[in-house]
Amino acid sequence: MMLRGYRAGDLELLSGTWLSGELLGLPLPNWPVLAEPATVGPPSDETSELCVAPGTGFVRYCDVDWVHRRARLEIGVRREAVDSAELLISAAVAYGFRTLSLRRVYGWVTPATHPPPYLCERAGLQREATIPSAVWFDGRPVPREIWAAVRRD
Amino acid sequence: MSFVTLRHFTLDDIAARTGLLRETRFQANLTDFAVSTADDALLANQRRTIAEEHHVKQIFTLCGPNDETVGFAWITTIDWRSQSCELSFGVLPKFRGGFGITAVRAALHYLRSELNMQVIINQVLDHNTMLQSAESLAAASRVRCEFDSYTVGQWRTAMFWTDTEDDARIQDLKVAQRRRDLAERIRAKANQAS
Amino acid sequence: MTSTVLRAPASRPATGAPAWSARACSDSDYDDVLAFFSEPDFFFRTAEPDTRSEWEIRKLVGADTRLLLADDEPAGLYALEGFGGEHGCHYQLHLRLRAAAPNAWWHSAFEEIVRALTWKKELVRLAVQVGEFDGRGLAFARSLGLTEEGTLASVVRHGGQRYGYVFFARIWALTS
Amino acid sequence: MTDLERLDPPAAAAALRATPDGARGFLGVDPVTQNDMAIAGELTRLGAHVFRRGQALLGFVPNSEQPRQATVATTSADPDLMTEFLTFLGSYQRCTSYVAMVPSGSAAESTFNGCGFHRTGTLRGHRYQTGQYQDVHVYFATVGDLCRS
Repeated sequence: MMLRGYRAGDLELLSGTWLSGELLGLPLPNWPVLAEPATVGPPSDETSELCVAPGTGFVRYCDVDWVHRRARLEIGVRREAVDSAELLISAAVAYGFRTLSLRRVYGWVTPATHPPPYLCERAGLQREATIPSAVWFDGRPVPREIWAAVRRD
Repeated sequence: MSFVTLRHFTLDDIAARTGLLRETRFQANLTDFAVSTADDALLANQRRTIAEEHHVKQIFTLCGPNDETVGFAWITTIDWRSQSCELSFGVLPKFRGGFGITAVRAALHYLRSELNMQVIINQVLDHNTMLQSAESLAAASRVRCEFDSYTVGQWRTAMFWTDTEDDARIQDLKVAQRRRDLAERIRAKANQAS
Repeated sequence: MTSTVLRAPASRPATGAPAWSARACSDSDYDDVLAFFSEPDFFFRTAEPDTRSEWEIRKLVGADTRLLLADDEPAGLYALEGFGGEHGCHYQLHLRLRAAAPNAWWHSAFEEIVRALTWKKELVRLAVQVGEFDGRGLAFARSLGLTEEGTLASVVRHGGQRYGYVFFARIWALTS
Repeated sequence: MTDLERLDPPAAAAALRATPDGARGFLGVDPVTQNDMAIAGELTRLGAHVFRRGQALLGFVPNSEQPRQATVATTSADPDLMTEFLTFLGSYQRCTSYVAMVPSGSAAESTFNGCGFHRTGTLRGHRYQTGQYQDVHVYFATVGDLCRS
């Protein structure tokens, strides 16, 4: 899957009905009609890097730390492109390691959103930690997991 | 060879570094822009570097054994993604001759073990043999740029080379080997004496 | 001093060369500029052009870059960056044409840029740095007969590998 | 817990730098690789609050996705001091749970174990320091887990 640099014309890819900050930003069912969609700001400085897969979604590396060679990864997938989510997350990890030459890519996964379990594993991510009541979701605090891929070199 | 440590450059260090930037030997060797730059501009530049430019430029103060300032080091052309940067430094006049090599080694060690840099770019103007003889400079340099700059009345040729990880390992091995040889000689002398 | 005195080129550009013109990049030019950077080898001040986002491209272009037009069609970018003190007359040239531009255009663009620069300013040293991964850039620099001053090894990553930058320059005889 | 002195970001940065080695990784900042202005900027960006109590520094960052939870840090190995700080957060921030990101092998591990936190995971090679990548352990406690000081 080809990732390319963000252009102003890609703005509408940056918002959708996924849980904000999530590693696997998949559109969630029964999003309250009056609830704001999650939105991600366009890239504007060195603290984050964002690339786009046209028609599918975006991959975003936030809290990029060049000393520790790590970044927190978020992806956002369009409703029509959910079946490309696996390609997008794998492309995101590969881009982080190969082009940004990061050593570690990690992110939040919220089990209460029922993400497909194999998606992260297939992209080389492993669960490292669980933090109870770490995010408010659908009326209550729910646990959040930290998944990560570490480059073997 | 005395011990040199690095700490971050602060507002209180600006006066000492400004003095160095204005010192003729320094200007001949690195750059003489300071001559034509007013005090407040030099002050403002260095303040901005401390406050806002961590991503593109960082300055460090080199301290001698009892923490007195012996000079400054700074990194520019920082490519965080490629883990490479250019290292420049200047030793204060009264400390020249004693601290050069140790200061470079302390700076290189810090860049690798704390800032996670892997490739360090060195630039020296060819007449500047403060640290290395002309021969070793010629041997180390990989790029030779004629008419690179005109400082204190002369055209200068700039020499560039990079220190990579394995250069560092080789360097460390050499230092370790010299220590072992030294220890060996001391032991041998001690055995003769006893 | 190994300088070759640059003869003023013929007044009419060599045959096959387009009519060159240039202007600062205005907002209306940015669609073309962004299109350039979507080409994977448009190495203009970056080793990873096609994944740079819009804000970063605007920063790379900055105020000193000019849009090059061939027969009024956007063809590439160039910038002349002063190095060291003004009295050193040392400039670094960043020149990039889009992939579709014929190789010959690089030559005539370079000649016109130098002619414009030396029209109003003394030039002593003009430097060009090309990544070892940039086949097209290396071919252009070598075909110009610039002096190859060496390679600064392993300083940049591209496509997961480490490469060096090759330094080229041309020196002008001191006239003043 | 009245003698907690609140430090604004510049003062916090200076205090962290003055702490002998206790401050590397405190709420994610590092006085060795960041100068005071960079630390103050980072603390502000995080929305962090830093306090001084005697020689010790204590800090917290509210979890914007779940404000009843805070990430906490300390430069002291004294668990009772941390327990007092968490009680303070309970009453002034209505915190009901706490998270700590503790570099593997650092003194703070015993502090958090000592006041009722338990480890819920390890971030592999999360930090680079003195030439090596080191793991960071994730510690967690609810207000109920805290030992009665």
